[in-house]
Amino acid sequence: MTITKTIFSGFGGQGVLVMGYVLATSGMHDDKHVTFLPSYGAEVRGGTANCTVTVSDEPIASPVASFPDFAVLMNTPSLVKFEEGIKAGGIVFLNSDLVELKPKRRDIQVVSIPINSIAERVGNVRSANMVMIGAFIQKTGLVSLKSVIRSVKSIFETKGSKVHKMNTLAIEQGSAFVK
Amino acid sequence: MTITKTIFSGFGGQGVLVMGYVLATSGMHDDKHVTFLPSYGAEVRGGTANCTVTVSDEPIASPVASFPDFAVLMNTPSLVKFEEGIKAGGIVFLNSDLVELKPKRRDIQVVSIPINSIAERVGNVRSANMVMIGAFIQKTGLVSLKSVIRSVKSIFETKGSKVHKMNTLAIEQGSAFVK
Amino acid sequence: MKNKGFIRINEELCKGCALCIEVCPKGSIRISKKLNIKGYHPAEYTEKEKSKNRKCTGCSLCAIICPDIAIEVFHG
Amino acid sequence: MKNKGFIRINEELCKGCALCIEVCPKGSIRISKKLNIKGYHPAEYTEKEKSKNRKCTGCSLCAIICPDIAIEVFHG
Amino acid sequence: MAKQVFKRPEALKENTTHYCPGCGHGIIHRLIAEVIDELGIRDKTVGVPPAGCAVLAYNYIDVDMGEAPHGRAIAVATGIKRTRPDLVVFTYQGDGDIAAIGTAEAIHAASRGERLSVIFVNNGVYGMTGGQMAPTTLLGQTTTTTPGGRLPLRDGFPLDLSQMLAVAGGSVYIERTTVTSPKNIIRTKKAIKKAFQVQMDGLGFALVEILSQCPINWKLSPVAACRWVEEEVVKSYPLGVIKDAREKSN
Amino acid sequence: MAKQVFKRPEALKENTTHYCPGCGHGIIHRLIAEVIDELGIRDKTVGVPPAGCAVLAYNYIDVDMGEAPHGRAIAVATGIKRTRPDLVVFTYQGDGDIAAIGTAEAIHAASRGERLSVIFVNNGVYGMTGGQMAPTTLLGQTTTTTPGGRLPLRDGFPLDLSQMLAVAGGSVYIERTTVTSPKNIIRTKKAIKKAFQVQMDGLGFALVEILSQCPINWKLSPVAACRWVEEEVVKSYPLGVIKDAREKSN
Amino acid sequence: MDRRLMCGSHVIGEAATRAGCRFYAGYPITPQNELPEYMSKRFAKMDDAIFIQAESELAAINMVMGASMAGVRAMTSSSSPGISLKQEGISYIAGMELPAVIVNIMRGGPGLGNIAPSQQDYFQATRGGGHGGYRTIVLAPCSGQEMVTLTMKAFDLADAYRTPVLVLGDGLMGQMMEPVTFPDPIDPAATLPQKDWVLDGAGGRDSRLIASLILDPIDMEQHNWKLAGKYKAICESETRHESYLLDDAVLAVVAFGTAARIAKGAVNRVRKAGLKVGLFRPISLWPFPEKELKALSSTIKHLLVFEMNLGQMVEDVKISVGEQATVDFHGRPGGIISTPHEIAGEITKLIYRYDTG
Amino acid sequence: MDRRLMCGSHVIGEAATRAGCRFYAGYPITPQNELPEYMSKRFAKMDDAIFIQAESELAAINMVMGASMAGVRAMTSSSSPGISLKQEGISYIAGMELPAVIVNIMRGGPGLGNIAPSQQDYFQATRGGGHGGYRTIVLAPCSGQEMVTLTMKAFDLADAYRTPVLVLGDGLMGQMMEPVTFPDPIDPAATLPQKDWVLDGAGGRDSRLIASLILDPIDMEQHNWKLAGKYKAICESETRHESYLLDDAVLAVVAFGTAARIAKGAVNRVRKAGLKVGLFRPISLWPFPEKELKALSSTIKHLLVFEMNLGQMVEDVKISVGEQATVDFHGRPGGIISTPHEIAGEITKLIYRYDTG
Ligand SMILES: Cc1ncc(C[n+]2csc(CCOP(=O)(O)OP(=O)(O)O)c2C)c(N)n1
Ligand SMILES: Cc1ncc(C[n+]2csc(CCOP(=O)(O)OP(=O)(O)O)c2C)c(N)n1
Ligand code: SF4
Ligand code: SF4
Ligand code: SF4
Ligand code: SF4
Ligand code: SF4
Ligand code: SF4
Ligand SMILES: [Mg+2]
Ligand SMILES: [Mg+2]
Repeated sequence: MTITKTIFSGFGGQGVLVMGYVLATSGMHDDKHVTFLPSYGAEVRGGTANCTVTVSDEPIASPVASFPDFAVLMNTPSLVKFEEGIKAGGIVFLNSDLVELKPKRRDIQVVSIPINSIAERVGNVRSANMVMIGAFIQKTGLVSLKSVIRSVKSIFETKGSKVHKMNTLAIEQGSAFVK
Repeated sequence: MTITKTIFSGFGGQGVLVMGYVLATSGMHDDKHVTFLPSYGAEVRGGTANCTVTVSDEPIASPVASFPDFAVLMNTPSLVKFEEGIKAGGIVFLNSDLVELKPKRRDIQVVSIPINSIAERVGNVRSANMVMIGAFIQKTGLVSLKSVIRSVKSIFETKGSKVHKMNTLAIEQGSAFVK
Repeated sequence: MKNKGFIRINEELCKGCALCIEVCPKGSIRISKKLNIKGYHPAEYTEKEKSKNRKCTGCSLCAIICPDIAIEVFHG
Repeated sequence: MKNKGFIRINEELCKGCALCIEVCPKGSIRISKKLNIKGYHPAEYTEKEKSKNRKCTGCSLCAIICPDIAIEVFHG
Repeated sequence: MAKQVFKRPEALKENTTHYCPGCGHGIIHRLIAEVIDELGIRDKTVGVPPAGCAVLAYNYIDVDMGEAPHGRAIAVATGIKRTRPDLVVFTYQGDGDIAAIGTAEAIHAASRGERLSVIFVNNGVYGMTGGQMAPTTLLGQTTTTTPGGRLPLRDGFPLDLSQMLAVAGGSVYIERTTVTSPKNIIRTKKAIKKAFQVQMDGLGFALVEILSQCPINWKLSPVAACRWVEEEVVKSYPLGVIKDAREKSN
Repeated sequence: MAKQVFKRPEALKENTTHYCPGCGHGIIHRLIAEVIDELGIRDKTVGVPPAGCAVLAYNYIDVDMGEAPHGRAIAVATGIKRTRPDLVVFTYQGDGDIAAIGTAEAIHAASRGERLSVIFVNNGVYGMTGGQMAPTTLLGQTTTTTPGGRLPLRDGFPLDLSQMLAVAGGSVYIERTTVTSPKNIIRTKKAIKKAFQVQMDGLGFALVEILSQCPINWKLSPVAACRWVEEEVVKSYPLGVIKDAREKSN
Repeated sequence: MDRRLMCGSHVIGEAATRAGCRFYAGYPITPQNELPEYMSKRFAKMDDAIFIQAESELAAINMVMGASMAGVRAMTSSSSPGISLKQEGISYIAGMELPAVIVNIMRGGPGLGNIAPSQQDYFQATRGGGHGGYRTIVLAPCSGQEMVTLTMKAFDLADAYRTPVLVLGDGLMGQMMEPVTFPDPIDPAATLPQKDWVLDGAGGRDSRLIASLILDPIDMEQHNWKLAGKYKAICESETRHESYLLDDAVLAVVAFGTAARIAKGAVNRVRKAGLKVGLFRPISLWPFPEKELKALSSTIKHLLVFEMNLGQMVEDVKISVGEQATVDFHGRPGGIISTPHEIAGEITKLIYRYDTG
Repeated sequence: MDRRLMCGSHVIGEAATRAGCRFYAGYPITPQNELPEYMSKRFAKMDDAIFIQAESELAAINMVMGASMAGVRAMTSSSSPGISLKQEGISYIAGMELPAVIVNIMRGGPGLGNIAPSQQDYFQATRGGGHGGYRTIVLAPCSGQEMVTLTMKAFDLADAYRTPVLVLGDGLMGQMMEPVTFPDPIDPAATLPQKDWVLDGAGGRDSRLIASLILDPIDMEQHNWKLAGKYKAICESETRHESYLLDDAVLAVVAFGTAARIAKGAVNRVRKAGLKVGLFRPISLWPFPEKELKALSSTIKHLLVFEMNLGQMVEDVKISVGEQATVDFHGRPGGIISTPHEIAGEITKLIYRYDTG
């Protein structure tokens, strides 16, 4: 697979854009071609936030994903919105703590993870997105764990080593859950 | 001659545009094609005012006169500015009370009229332009005297009969001077 | 009982801003643990419409400040 | 004579606005009968530079108000 | 039987707003709708919404609405009102809309005494575009375009448009209020009603400036945002009637 | 030997102006040139002329000049001054330019406290375009677009921009003067000098509003036009210092 | 009928009034000040007509937007720089499908330029100087009498298609006086059909919305395709042009407005000299009479485009005729008004160059 | 070199700073708010750089005009409606021959429209949306890295030709993040040649004037011919385009910016299916690579123009190739971003229609 598209979606505040950013940065560190495209509905408030990340061995034509390979869905409305478009054979990552519905499609793989619970165990619900990224990387192997850790470190550079430790732990826990 | 162009030029305040307007309206009353084009340098103050009137038996292409048939020049700067362009064989009407220079060209006809003096005799320097129009019509026969009187009457309609009488007298005196 | 009131909160309209809670003189509203479909923890009325021990006076302060017109107030 | 002045008016700069005439406390300026090249009747100084009987004090009021900087003022 | 004492006004549609939790726009919409109901003018009111967070006001307030380009609401409203003086025309504008790009339109409509009711929602930032500095931003306030806080030398001083409009010969009624507490909300409603009444009485230009909370861009909880208005914002923008020339122009 | 006590300032070129007889623009040009001479700043002054009768000011005042679109002189000047704070930058603007189309630019520059000196020539009409109503036109005054005189209901009230600018936090010095008599002219010159000095001292926004005569469009003789300013115009636009915050901002 | 000698700006004002225009907002700018001045006087005498001298061109176009929302025939006017300032508003008016008439009496540019006649705003007018790919109908009269008919037509087209219509003149068109006659004025209240979309208070009906905001790309796309459909209909029905002495011509001058007038004089001149030359005058600049010009180029193989600019309409001519005819260009930018003599010279040069005399 | 993942708006901001831009004035509008925000932060840390959040787009472009007069590299940015408001200012800047860089991150229109990516302002950008028939150089990047090079190039071109240069992106270009690398920043004071026309106080020299008012038509015409000469030189030297898989192609897609990127994906797809199709990507939209496209059409007989609008660049393509090649058009107005799949479908349809497969 030379080109892979992933959609991240959830409520504003769930760190959805950060997840996408981490994936894209990690792809860059792995010397892949990457694009990151946020939904930029800033002129209208509310609704879900989402972004699309493309990781590819070749130059990327369109950063848009009509049929994503992977979908990381952090809440119920995201599932409703994106389920249909996922590529046959693709993988859905669900935050089972918040997504109440079950996917209807049978031609996609579903990975359910109690993200919030794990995050709380790690020490902070706010690292839910890091848990998810850990699981996502482990499952897809899309980018290297090393690059992910590096990306996360640089993103939260100003936040100090305590945050970094928690993030690393969250990624590991997420990863462990799907191992 | 089916198309005739006349330039009227002088200081602002000498009634130059009114002369042109009278000629154009008169041509209209005579069922000719006419255009009246003022110089509209309103964005910059000062200088001379002038306008170009075309009277024609056919539709008029350009209302501009590069080489006017007639030039009515009420002051010295006007002569300086327009002498060169006058058509060979054309006629220059000069207000000899104010134009101090003499035309240099020999291929044009010069009609000098002491406009201000005549106007003062009629009763008001302000009717100088009417004196000139009288002379101009008499000399050129470009439009009918009847139409000129009609035009002048309608232009000064609101000013009452006294003004109308003075204007008519001024036109007659101008006409008489060149008869 | 006279002069007593109660409120109804439309959970789906509510965005959990907590302004109603702040202004309620009787402490009759709190934030719920559940999430509504838009992802907010809505406000919930802590009293029972039918209960005689309601502290709610139906003063409408909560409704007046609710930016989402999620609160209806009743007397009686 | 001390404290006396005189002015020079540049006829070609002058537009005959008469503001100088209005402000001259000595009545030393008037509008000329001639026309300048721009068609204005310029202001003219009614006194002689060399005359001893000048009323002009060189107070410069005329120059101060002249919009066309057509007036120069001299003392002495 | 239980009697309903507070319900959604008729002139307000039953849609969920797109505003952030705790945002003042929702409260102000309701007040306008209540005033329209109480004055019984739904069938002759025309609103002009802004470009700003309230750009979709027409999804909520149930009257005829005509959208204006950013900052031009008052000009559009002038075109409507002058040709149809029987209508009641109001504009709804943010501080970016009326006090930045639309400054000239506001000042000249006030000077001409256009019979309009202007609802000016001052939240001290450009809400819709993501929290940039507005002309009304407080000194020291951090926004996405004033890193480290608004500095007077670099970014200028807070602009008090209402005071400027009060100078205009055609402005009749100008009041500043907030929607941070029930008491203030009730005051705001009265002010809005007055602003409509001034128009209906043909007196001239009327404006209510409402200091409103923008919790999301201020990065404060809604409750803290209200407090901040009451404690900080009012220092730069004191509440109260700024001009009332209703007698005079009568 | 006769000693010359009044002569053309050095910063004024020797051209004949294109202004009508008795027009105030010529006087004001001379005052600016005198101030530039006296402050010795010809080599660091940049002027921004308007679209208006003074559009050709660069033919007369002998400093670097950059032309602005109608109403935008202050914005252009802001671009110059901010990038070259060592320069002394002034704008020269008519009432149409600064108080109509350029209202927003004026108010926001004042609010930001841009270090500019603004010469605002208020002659109550659009001189250049032939005498249409300006925002500053007096009530009852006939212009080419107010047939029968300015009516407040149709045409609005006279706009007092200087008073509005005084509300702005960044305006430091605002004075209104005339050029209708030697005494007033001397006062105007002092005001202009102050406005330059405020900028050079880095204090903020300074503006001199000069009530100027436009004999041609008022259809009055120059002398009568000056009288009209002194007797009528000043009633709507009282002379004097409108704001002086030089101490405060020091 | 009564002939009156009037300048073009007054003619437009009177024609607009007679077409039922009841709202005018504008801002002075030379060479079209006579138009707002005329409107101020004309409307002062009418009970149901509003004149506003706006604080800026921006305010003026937006006031017109509002008046149009309220259902009234509305107009604004300006000259080149002022028209640039109206571009945002025109885009909104087009997007909201509101009728409006906008007059541009062009002057020399770019920038402040000068006040001499010019045709330098052809691109701006015909390509939509604003954002968003809308189109405006553009009518270019070349005489006082045509100003009467086209101004009145502009209001009808604006209403019929709910779209902004530009009347494009220049300083010469605006300032020149010619005798004109006017048809009787209409009474808009009695004559014009009711508009069922105006904002007049939601009495006994659902509330209405006039807006250009369409957040969903699918809806926005649909709206744009709808506009495209309208534009296609306009292109099919509303092209206007004049053919002058083209039947036997071997060369046609293509020109509009003032330039066309002068070109006609030139054609008359060279005809006298025996040259078979005619004039094709686009009257609607958008829609451009593309088909008509294309048809012409099957017989006339040489076109001379004459414009008072650096060459703008010449692109439309090229697109129209492809390689079916040679397209030469003669331009005068900046306000110098060519003489018929000058253009006759250009024509003659070409006739010899192509050896078609 | 250091690769950084940045959104397009930030890339433009950083590239401008490294190119020596020291003045930015702008006004917020989606989808380009990230650019003024970036500039505010970037310039806050520099001693010699000025960021002003202006009170309007009008004020912003005029502030840039002033900064440019003072000799500083200056930039403003906006999105479609805001760019419409800048048209008068751009015309002045062009008329006064001042350098300036203007960024338009296009959104859907007309009117308020939406904030989705769009290419609907092509006409406005390439034909000069303002009055007076000036031209602006228009550069259309299609990737983050190209935003670096073209933004920096824009400043060089602006200075070299003393003319406004537009960088034309869209919401997708502005919002999308890609890895980019930057060249070292220049020190404008040390690197850039002195400008001998700036306003900096007439010390030891005659006073200078920068103005666009040219009252005399003869002078105005001369000035316009001078501009025309400059524009001609630009057309000769500054066209930029990319050719992709054109050597053996029987059909070429012509597209710019985001559309070109998608078209490239489509070309790759159909190539895999064996179709001989390539891409011609204009990088400079004005000057349009007319000659290059014309040359291409001597061998490639079918062109498919793909734009995210109702068809604007297609006119330039037609003018370029005349009747040498068929020109088809596929457009998506309003913000829907086509997929490479969709464009591949269009290509395939055409290949079959023209039977050139
Ligand atoms: C001409 C133009 N410029 C900019 C914008 C972008 N824009 C939309 S709303 C807005 C400002 C919003 O701020 P404000 O008016 O204070 O309203 P708020 O969102 O804070 O309620 C801006 C700059 C636009 N739509 N049109
Ligand atoms: C955008 C634009 N609109 C209008 C004009 C025309 N115009 C030039 S000067 C002017 C007003 C002049 O009045 P004012 O500023 O009061 O100056 P004055 O001539 O009275 O000194 C106008 C409307 C213009 N040049 N540009
Ligand atoms: S009505 Fe009054 S007492 Fe009852 S819940 Fe609301 S605020 Fe509290
Ligand atoms: S005020 Fe309204 S929206 Fe806010 S928490 Fe209470 S009910 Fe919910
Ligand atoms: S200097 Fe004084 S006294 Fe002399 S002419 Fe002038 S005003 Fe009169
Ligand atoms: S003030 Fe000056 S311009 Fe006026 S009349 Fe006196 S000298 Fe002449
Ligand atoms: S951004 Fe601010 S003003 Fe806009 S909806 Fe959110 S809270 Fe309200
Ligand atoms: S029109 Fe008025 S302001 Fe302009 S030059 Fe003449 S007198 Fe002066
Ligand atoms: Mg706001
Ligand atoms: Mg004025």
